Amino acid sequence: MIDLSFPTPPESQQAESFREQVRDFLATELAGRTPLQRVESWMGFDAGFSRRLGEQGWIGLTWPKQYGGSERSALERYVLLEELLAAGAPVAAHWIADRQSGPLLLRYGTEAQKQAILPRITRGECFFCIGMSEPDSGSDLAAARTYAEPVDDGFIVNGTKLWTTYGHKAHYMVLFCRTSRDHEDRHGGTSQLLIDLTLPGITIRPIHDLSGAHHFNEVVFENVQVPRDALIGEMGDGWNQVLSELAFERSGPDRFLSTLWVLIELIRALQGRDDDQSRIAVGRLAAHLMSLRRLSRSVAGMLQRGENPTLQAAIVKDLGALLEQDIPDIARQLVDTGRADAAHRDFFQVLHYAVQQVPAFSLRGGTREILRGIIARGLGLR
Amino acid sequence: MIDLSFPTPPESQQAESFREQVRDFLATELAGRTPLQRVESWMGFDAGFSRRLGEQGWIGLTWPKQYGGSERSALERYVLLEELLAAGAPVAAHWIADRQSGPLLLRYGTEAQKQAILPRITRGECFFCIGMSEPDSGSDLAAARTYAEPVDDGFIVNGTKLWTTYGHKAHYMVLFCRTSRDHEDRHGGTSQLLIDLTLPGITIRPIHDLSGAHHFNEVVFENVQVPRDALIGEMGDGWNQVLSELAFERSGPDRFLSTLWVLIELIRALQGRDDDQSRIAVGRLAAHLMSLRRLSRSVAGMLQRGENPTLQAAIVKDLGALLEQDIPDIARQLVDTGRADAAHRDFFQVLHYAVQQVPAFSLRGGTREILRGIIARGLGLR
Amino acid sequence: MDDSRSLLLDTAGRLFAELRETPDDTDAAWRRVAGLGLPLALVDEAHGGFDLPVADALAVVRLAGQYALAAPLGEALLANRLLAEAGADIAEGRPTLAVTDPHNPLELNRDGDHWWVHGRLPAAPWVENAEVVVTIARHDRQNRLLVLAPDSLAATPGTNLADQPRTDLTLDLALDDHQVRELPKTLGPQWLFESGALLRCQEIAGALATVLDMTVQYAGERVQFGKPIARQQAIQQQLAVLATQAAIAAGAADMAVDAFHDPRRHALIAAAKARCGEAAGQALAIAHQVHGAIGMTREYRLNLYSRRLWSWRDEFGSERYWQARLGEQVLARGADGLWPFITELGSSTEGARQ
Amino acid sequence: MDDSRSLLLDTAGRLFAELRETPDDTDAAWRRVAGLGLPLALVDEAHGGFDLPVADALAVVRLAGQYALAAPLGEALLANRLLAEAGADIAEGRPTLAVTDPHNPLELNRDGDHWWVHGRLPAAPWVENAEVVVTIARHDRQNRLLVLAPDSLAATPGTNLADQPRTDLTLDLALDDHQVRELPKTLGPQWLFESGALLRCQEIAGALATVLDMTVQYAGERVQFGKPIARQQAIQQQLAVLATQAAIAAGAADMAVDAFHDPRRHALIAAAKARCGEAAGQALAIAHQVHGAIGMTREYRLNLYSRRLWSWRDEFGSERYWQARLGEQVLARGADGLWPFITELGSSTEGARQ
Repeated sequence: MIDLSFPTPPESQQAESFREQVRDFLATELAGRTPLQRVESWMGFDAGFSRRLGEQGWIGLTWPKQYGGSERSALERYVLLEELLAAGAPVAAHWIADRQSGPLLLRYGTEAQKQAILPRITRGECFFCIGMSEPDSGSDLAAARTYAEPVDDGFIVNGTKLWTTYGHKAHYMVLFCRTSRDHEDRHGGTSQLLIDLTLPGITIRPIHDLSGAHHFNEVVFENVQVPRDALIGEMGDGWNQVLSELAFERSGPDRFLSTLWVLIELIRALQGRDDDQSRIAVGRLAAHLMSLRRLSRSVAGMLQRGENPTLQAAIVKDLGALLEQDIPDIARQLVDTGRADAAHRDFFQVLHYAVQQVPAFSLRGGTREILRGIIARGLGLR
Repeated sequence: MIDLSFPTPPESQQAESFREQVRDFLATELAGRTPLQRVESWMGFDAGFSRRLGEQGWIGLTWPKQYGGSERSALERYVLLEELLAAGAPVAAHWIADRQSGPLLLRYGTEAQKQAILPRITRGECFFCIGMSEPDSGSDLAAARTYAEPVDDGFIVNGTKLWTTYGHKAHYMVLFCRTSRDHEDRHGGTSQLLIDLTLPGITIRPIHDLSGAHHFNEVVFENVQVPRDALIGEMGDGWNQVLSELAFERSGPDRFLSTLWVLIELIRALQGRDDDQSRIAVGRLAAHLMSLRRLSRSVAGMLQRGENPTLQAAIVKDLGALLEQDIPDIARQLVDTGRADAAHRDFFQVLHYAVQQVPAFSLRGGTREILRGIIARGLGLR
Repeated sequence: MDDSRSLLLDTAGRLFAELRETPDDTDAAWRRVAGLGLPLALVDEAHGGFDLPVADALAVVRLAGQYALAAPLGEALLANRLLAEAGADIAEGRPTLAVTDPHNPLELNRDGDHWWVHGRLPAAPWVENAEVVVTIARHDRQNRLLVLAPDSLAATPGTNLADQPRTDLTLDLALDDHQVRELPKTLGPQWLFESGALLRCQEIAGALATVLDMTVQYAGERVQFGKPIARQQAIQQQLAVLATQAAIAAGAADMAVDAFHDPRRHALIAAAKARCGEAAGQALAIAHQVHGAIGMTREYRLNLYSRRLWSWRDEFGSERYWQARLGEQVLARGADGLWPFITELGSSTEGARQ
Repeated sequence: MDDSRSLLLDTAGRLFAELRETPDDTDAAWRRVAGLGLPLALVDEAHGGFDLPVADALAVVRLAGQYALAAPLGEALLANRLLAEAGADIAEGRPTLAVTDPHNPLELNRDGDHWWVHGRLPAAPWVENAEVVVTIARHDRQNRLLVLAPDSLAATPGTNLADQPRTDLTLDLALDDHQVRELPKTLGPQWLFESGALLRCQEIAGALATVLDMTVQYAGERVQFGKPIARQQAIQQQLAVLATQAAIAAGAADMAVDAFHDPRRHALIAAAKARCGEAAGQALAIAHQVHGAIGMTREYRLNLYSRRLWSWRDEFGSERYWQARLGEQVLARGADGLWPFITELGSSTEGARQ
């Protein structure tokens, strides 16, 4: 029998009362934000909001207190994340530091790196970006060419990174690069470096997305001198470090709540209608959301217990991207989009934003084909 | 630019007045047939109906008069076929002879074969089946193993054919088989034979489908002695003969009308309701049907002009199977299938029949993956 | 999973696997299942039952779906539970249940020292194999369990697509007091309908696990163009999607278990039945696409699962039915109520109770 | 295709290909297109036009979609045609058109020797680039062409997702007789709305041909894991589906051409706009999936086509709108009327007339 089990997600009274606390905070903090701002979801950037979240102790929520963390449970962190996303809070400033870079440093970083960086992250003062994709390496990460040449006092970095989210507002980048000329060793020849983005030789250029927004950047390194202590973990361990992060990245609430605000505004636009089409469509989406949230919380429990739910996480992300993409499509079938009714202005704004964003949802964090390949591997097919 | 052009389909006043004639005939002939009988579409077998159709001169409609045909245009034939299908006429008895085997004999058969067989087909007295698939060759036709060993006075046939539609009621089979022991020559070593199914050594066993119906058979050949004059066309030409038939098989109205009667009964079940969901769903299906019929008629025009629209025919079949499969799925979302209302008995019968049949629609005549492979080849991708 | 649960599932699984060899022999299946006492799993000990946690009992129902058990274990579990709740004798024989649309429940009338009931119980499962049929009616705003003898009822036999007996019952009966029993407030016609849906969720999840298994296995064995079709990327991608549908059905079915005892969380069952039904349709489309023609035959085992899944998604409320019920509740809560609605339903602060 | 048509399409195609190099320069595009006389294609010779067959003129509009022409050729073609039909002077400058929901047309009133019109024309295309705006109003059951000067109108400028100008116009005007012209009975507000939809069908079909082309080309060039992604079976299968969507959109757009002159066949436009809109959504989802991140950037050419297609599917009636209109007609004909309805619409016994 193929083992696809998703154990019962953990429950705790404490996490549920924390939920109320988060909601109260967000109700005040986000009052007045428009639906269009909220649908930006984790792409919304607001340094002030991140700082105030840090003041609550809600960045690095599970981290050790010695590095500024709050030592709360992974379950409470899950609740915090989903409440932030569901409220459409502008979390982009601290998002990557909190979700990826901080945990990476906690696990692999030197004591000096941890002490220097983590407390600043938790205060909402230090933002990160990830230097992963390159012009000729998208899904094929191991094809990265950016080369950090080991020299006496550190590295000389040359290369180009693409799709660097909020690179233009970040303080640091975690750079995935080659540290060996041996191109046969596609995996072992890679490392990760902690890059101060103010170093000379770094040029950050905007990449505008379909809607004209500037989230992404091209980051070019030209003979950038990076000190030796920027190395994260061991030389040549880059590939393993990246792999171990992926399950964390794939199954969280950010993987199925990105268009929740389209559904919320859809429900608002449908108020007063009393028809089967609305009921059935909204009920169907709610059923999808509830079921998927169950699986996502189950994976969170497995991660918390230190298990390695690669297969389950890929399933959550694949279903999540489908749901996020379905929501605007279904919304279009419920409200006549041909005549942008002033009464539904918020709905149309949110919808049009989403239409231009959703194609990315089955690309980011592993394309649909890659994810399904991972699932197929989990089924023993490859 | 990729050439995906579907030229304007031919129109003729004559074909449209022939349509009226066919409708009048069918109105009388099919009166009293239930929706459940009609949704069988081209799987419905009624030898009497086929004989009466033959009396009208409507089997072998385009064939030369010398072989019993009516020498009417391909366009009139298209009209006849779609009217038969749309009315849910039981055409299975003569269908394969009319659509595949007759045209094959016309093109490749000997004069003796034509004279012996074709007039009987046109009278609705001679039914055919096709011996193509085998236990270990489904989509991979060239893997067929049935071997017709050439001997002095003909062939000795051994092997097993599967999925032989109405083999148990047919008079003849067109058998695709190997006539060479050289298995390296996957294509050249094949031929087609005209098999009289009363020959000794042939055993026909039923294969029941999901719904328990008996359409398919396993046909086993054990040392069957077949005369030399059963060969169709040249020795070793089997593969080419089969290929040249495929476009004809892929784009006709039988490739998108199979569940028309589900839509018809759905519309009946929706009478009296006045809701957007019904209007939108029915309108959507009608739009699909109308557009696809346009493409199918266009391909018919290309075939009539002797062109080779392999790519276009594959597109029609792929879209057609999707539509045929969509119809019951969408119908289920419109009528509460949890309580089989007596008022909608016909609808539920037709729906349940279709639910059990539609999985086959993206398998028969080339699986969906094979078809899309053909389209990809047409796009220059392989 | 604790030890008693895994022991239970092991035992049941071994039995069901053995019974799979004779898939048409309902009598044999019933005898063996009853022999293990499984139909009494949800009955309290005072009534001779085992008082298992609901989650464990439903896990056995899921196994029954997975192994295509030929007997109506789920229906019997619920029927016995109701008999016990109403203080009636547990049926020695084979109990089953019948439901009405909960929006249109059976009405009971009192006439002298008799009860009268009049109405229809459509597509009641397994009546022809049962010795007792239970259903819930309403009288004076109270829930009453009706304990009926099948041969006292006007019955039109039938089957679902999977040839499982489904009988339309017409009730126009006088009943004695011992046939009409009081039930707790929470156990009304709606609860019964939802509990039926909960059973079908488990069975669908179980059956889809098998469909996934057999399809992956078939793809690994079937050779075309010189290699197993499982080596084709297009097939792998489809099997991955099949796995996602099996997984979400299992997750939805798990989620619904929490609602068995908690009327505030009944919307979980609506969501689960809708989602399981949808998963069944999508998964079967892929399973048949991968299997090719063999999957369409009556002889091949996929057929049994296909016809059950197609039937089960319609029974106790189709996707359309439950989506509409759930959508009604979501729309009533309004736009700003959506997220609180979802989190309240999803979080039990007390854990799953029995 | 006859010679004059292929000459026309060759000439237009060469021009549009050249103009594609400056995709933001509407003025230049307009000048060059007008220089070839293309906006007069549907005007009769008496009014200085070319009186092309409708199918040919619309084929040029499709080319404009294919090459992402920066000027509103389709709108101008229709506007000029209407001016000619109404016996008015053809606009030397740039005409455009505006529509209302045909169920709620503009009403004209006569007051002394003036006309009064009051109402809204939402999202009128290209008004800011136009010198004349035409629309159709109703007066006393007659159709009247209104010939309006853009600067006389209260205008709220805006754009669609593709940054094409779409202006909300508010009308509260007195008009002279020369601004209010009689039109034939068949050319009413509904005809205008449908003709707008017909234009968008052609543009969608044209744009999808390019999207298919660029996606196939990209897949052949983009190397991952050591080979072009076009060699992956999963990508090939997706590109095949993209091709089917491009093909059906083209077929639907072709089909709709037949309806231009034949009020009995207007349902063809409903079907075509609904089908083209759906194809656009499905095709773009695949195009972006194959392109990956590069397709999401403003700089890459797919972006231009994506935003136009997403806008066009909504304009002159979304899928929902036209499906509902078509469904209404189908349901009104009843179950046994379905097939006759489809065959009547699909067969012109006279062939496509001009």
